[in-house]
Amino acid sequence: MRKKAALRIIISVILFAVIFFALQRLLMPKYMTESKEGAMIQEYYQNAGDNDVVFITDCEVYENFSPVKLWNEYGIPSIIRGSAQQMIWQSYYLLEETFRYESPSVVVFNVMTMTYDSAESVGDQSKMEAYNRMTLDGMRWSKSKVSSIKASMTKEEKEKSGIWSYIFPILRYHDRWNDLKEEDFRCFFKQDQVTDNGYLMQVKVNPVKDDYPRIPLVSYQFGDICYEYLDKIRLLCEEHNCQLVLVKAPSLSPIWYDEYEIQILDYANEHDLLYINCLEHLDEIGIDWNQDTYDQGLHLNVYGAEKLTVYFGQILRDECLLQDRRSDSSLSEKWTEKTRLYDQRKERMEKERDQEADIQP
Amino acid sequence: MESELREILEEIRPDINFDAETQLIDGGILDSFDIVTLVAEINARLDIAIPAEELIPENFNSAEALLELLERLDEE
Amino acid sequence: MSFASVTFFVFLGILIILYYALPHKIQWVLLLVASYVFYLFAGWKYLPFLVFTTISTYLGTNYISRNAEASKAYLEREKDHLSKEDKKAYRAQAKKRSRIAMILVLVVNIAILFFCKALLVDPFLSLAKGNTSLSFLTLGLPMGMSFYMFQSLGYLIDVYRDKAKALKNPFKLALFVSFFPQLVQGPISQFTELEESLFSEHAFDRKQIAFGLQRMLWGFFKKMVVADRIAVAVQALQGEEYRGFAFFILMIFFAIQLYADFSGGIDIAIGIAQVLGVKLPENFNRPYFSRNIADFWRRWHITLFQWMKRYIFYPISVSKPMLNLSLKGRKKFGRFGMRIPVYIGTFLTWMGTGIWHGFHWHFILWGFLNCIFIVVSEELTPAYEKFHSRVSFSNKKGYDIFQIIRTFLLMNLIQITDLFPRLSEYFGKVASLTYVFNFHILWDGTMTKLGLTGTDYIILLCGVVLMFAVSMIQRKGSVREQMLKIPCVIRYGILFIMIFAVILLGSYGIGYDASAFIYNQF
Amino acid sequence: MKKRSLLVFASLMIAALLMLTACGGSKEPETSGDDSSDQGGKLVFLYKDMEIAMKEDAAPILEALGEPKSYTEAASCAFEGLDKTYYYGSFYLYTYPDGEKDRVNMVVLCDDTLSTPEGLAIGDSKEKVESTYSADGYNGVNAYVYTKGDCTLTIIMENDKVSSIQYGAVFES
Repeated sequence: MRKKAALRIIISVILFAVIFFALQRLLMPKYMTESKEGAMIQEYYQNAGDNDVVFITDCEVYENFSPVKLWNEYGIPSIIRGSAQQMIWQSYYLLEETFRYESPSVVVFNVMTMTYDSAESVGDQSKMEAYNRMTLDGMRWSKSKVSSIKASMTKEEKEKSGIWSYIFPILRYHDRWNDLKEEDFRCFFKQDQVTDNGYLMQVKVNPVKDDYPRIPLVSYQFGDICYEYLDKIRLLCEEHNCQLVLVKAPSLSPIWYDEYEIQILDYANEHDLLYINCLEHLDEIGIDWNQDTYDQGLHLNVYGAEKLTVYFGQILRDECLLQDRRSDSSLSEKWTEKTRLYDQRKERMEKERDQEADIQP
Repeated sequence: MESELREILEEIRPDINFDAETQLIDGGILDSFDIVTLVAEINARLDIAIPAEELIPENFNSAEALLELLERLDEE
Repeated sequence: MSFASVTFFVFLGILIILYYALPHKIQWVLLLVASYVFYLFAGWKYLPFLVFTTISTYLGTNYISRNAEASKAYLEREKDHLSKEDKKAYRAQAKKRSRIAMILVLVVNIAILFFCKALLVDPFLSLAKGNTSLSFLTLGLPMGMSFYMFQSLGYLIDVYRDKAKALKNPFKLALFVSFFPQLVQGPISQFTELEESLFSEHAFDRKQIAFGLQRMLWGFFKKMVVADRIAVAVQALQGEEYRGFAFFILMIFFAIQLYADFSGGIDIAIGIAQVLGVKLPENFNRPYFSRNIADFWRRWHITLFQWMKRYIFYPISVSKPMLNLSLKGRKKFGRFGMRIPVYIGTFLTWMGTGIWHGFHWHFILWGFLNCIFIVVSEELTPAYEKFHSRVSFSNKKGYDIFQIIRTFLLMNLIQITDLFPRLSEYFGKVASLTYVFNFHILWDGTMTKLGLTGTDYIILLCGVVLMFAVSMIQRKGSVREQMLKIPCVIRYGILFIMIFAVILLGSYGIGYDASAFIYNQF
Repeated sequence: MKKRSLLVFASLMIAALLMLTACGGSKEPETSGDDSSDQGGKLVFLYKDMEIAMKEDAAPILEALGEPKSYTEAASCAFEGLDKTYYYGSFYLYTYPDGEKDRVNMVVLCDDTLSTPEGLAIGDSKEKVESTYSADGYNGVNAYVYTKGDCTLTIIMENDKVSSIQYGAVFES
């Protein structure tokens, strides 16, 4: 009798767990068609290992640098660990995690991130929470993830559910049952790759129209917390024998003020870091604002990104002394496949774009 | 005393058979209004003051219990 | 730490394991530690108040009981030497000392309670901040203070009345005061009722634990799926523009919210205690099936109104001055005059309860309305009875249902005052019931602008039907006992469905963006 | 003996009460200082007698303002909807998306042809700022910041002269 009761409890616990985790998996957003940025972090694990360059931070890297192009031009294997509105502490913990999967020689950090020093700099709190989810949910469990969650949670998140809703994401997504899509079922077990080694491709063309206003700010000083984490990132790189390169991507907005530039130059000088402000090399890169941007100069499209990558690869080769590794056959094989997918994606997206253009007058 | 108590009870709730009921409070037959009226009436006619602490179900569940209470209070 | 949080479940899980794994002798100690941990999770700020109430109650009760014992011993020793008058005088004197001690502790604690309530949960403050706190649902604030205070003060009075013995162990008293399941929304236990199960040892009892968990589950369902969901519409419907029939809908919705939230919270509290082998008193007895207002108050928030009756209404209405007043009134006005104490007692009790809800006119109005309705219905009883003895109803059941609906609507009219701190607004809306007949809001899309979608309404409907069904089943005794009779596969199926209903349909967390909607309203 | 212990007990209680009220009393400013941002009144920008308040629906305002001199838009990472900037020669109007609607996010005055409804314009002195608004808003470095309800008015100073006047929406944090 007792045995029977115990058996009943065990079976129901197992059954409960199965249903619970299945529902949880089903309800978590898959980010396959909308907000693809949400899928990027978890995609990393399939492409991790043996990358010489790791790009961190947000859309100013993941839409502006193309690892596939970098490989094909210079034989430098690279990956982007980007996510939407990545805060600097998130970049740090992602990097910390990355060093457990591979040992890159160069880490590229985009300095615009220095201006996001708190939840307020994102403005809308609900967006902030959504960005947190997109950056954090995809991470595998590790000390880095826990630390990143703790550093990232908004006040509301802390009050409402705290870290539990990251441990059991169903607590966050429980009411998505009402708007489940086909992709939630299709990608239940395995998600599609939405990026090419972290690069989120855009093919549309939307030229720059007017200048972006340079509104004076009360303060141009980067936050203490940003400096704190930039130091941490620098030390982490030193510890792993890795060169930290600072870069300002060629995005016209948000405005990169001169006051920002001075602070970064000071920092780079003080710590002997390589810093490239792409905004000052637009002509060398060959950016044509009528052709190379998909959103009026905020981010590059694939044509611009490839130009920038060619330019930047040169620096990686000449200044960071990265080797051409195309002679490595297993690596080469891997990248040939990536290139194939990349070209396929490009072709498909261009076709879609052209079709769309035909429909709209 | 007993007969007078009976009289009072019947005046307040003529619809109840006080000999049979043993759940006047727990059964929700007498409400708090009835009890206070009862206390006032007993005070008026029998000159016995029932203090608030004695207003507990055990003392009011039956006519018998109530009588016991009155006898006890009368002695003190 | 809210009951509806993972942290709480982890806390409860650890507690249960320790509770039944460690020697059963220390179970009550564990409960005490757990209660303080629970309390500390809410912040250390209120801890001094809890400790103070505990210590003052301890000192008070022990002083009273030592004083009583000493005087008894003295009388026993000297019984041959003292005259009857001397004894009586001595006894009176001893009682007086006890009374001073009791009143002292009472006054100090009540002063603290009012002080904290006025300062920390003043309705004006919360209004200014834009979040109209549902004051009937936040009675326990700040931090369960009202409930633990009522409980300890009741105990103090019981000791004074010699109905309970003073606890010699201060830590046991500390547990009685702080027992965590009842800290949030009650119920308010009476010492003599709780003592036995709180301090005794409890063996691991699978059935009790399962029943406790099931009760919690039902509470979570009511609270999270029904109450928290409908709350959005209740909030929206308070807007200026919703009058007439919309106000009627608000009353119904508020009634649902209030009951689901409050009784759900109590279910959770009783369930937690049951898991730990402690029996808490029931606080609701299907109140919306009451026949009249007085009946309603015997079935709604039972423990509070028992408390009010025991420690406020009775002492006032049978006090010496009242009885004298009654005697005089009887001579002058007959039966009605005799009942003056009852009315004064009722009036003061309701006013007190109203003021305790918050220092605001609409609570005083609430107390006043309750008082009026109860007194009027009491006075009309003989007339009703006369009427019934002449006209016999062929349809008894129909009349019952009529009474139930009438009481329900009347109660809604009273309870809804909670939402309208501005009395003019309340009266305006009530008046609009008689001349604004905007029934079209049911189908013209107004209902979907309240922050609830069609799906939400379907869920709510299912929830309310389920609550109704459970009430009906309850009439035949414990629902959980009856569930034991059905095959175990079905029973487990039902429980699983309920658990996942709470997880999926509950309105909690950030996803459920009620605040954004409410924000748009203002 | 009895009396004395009662006395001791009583004084204990009273002492404890005093202690509690004292410690409770010190909490007072904490609770009352909470709603300082809501002291009645509003901060709004007036342009040709048209009120432009933060978080308002931008559509009717834009319609009344007519064709802007220039226009830019920016998508936020990963979200639908665009932050839009309209330039009208003497001021910028920023909007942010909120579901279907665009709402006013910021108004920035660009030259001294415009002034705030209270009469402050670019180029005015520090004293004028303090007499028009108050000295309380000074951030200690280079700006005056005033928040009322949904709006923050930021006045940036350069060489003791007003160099920029900005109205911005306040988002709850």
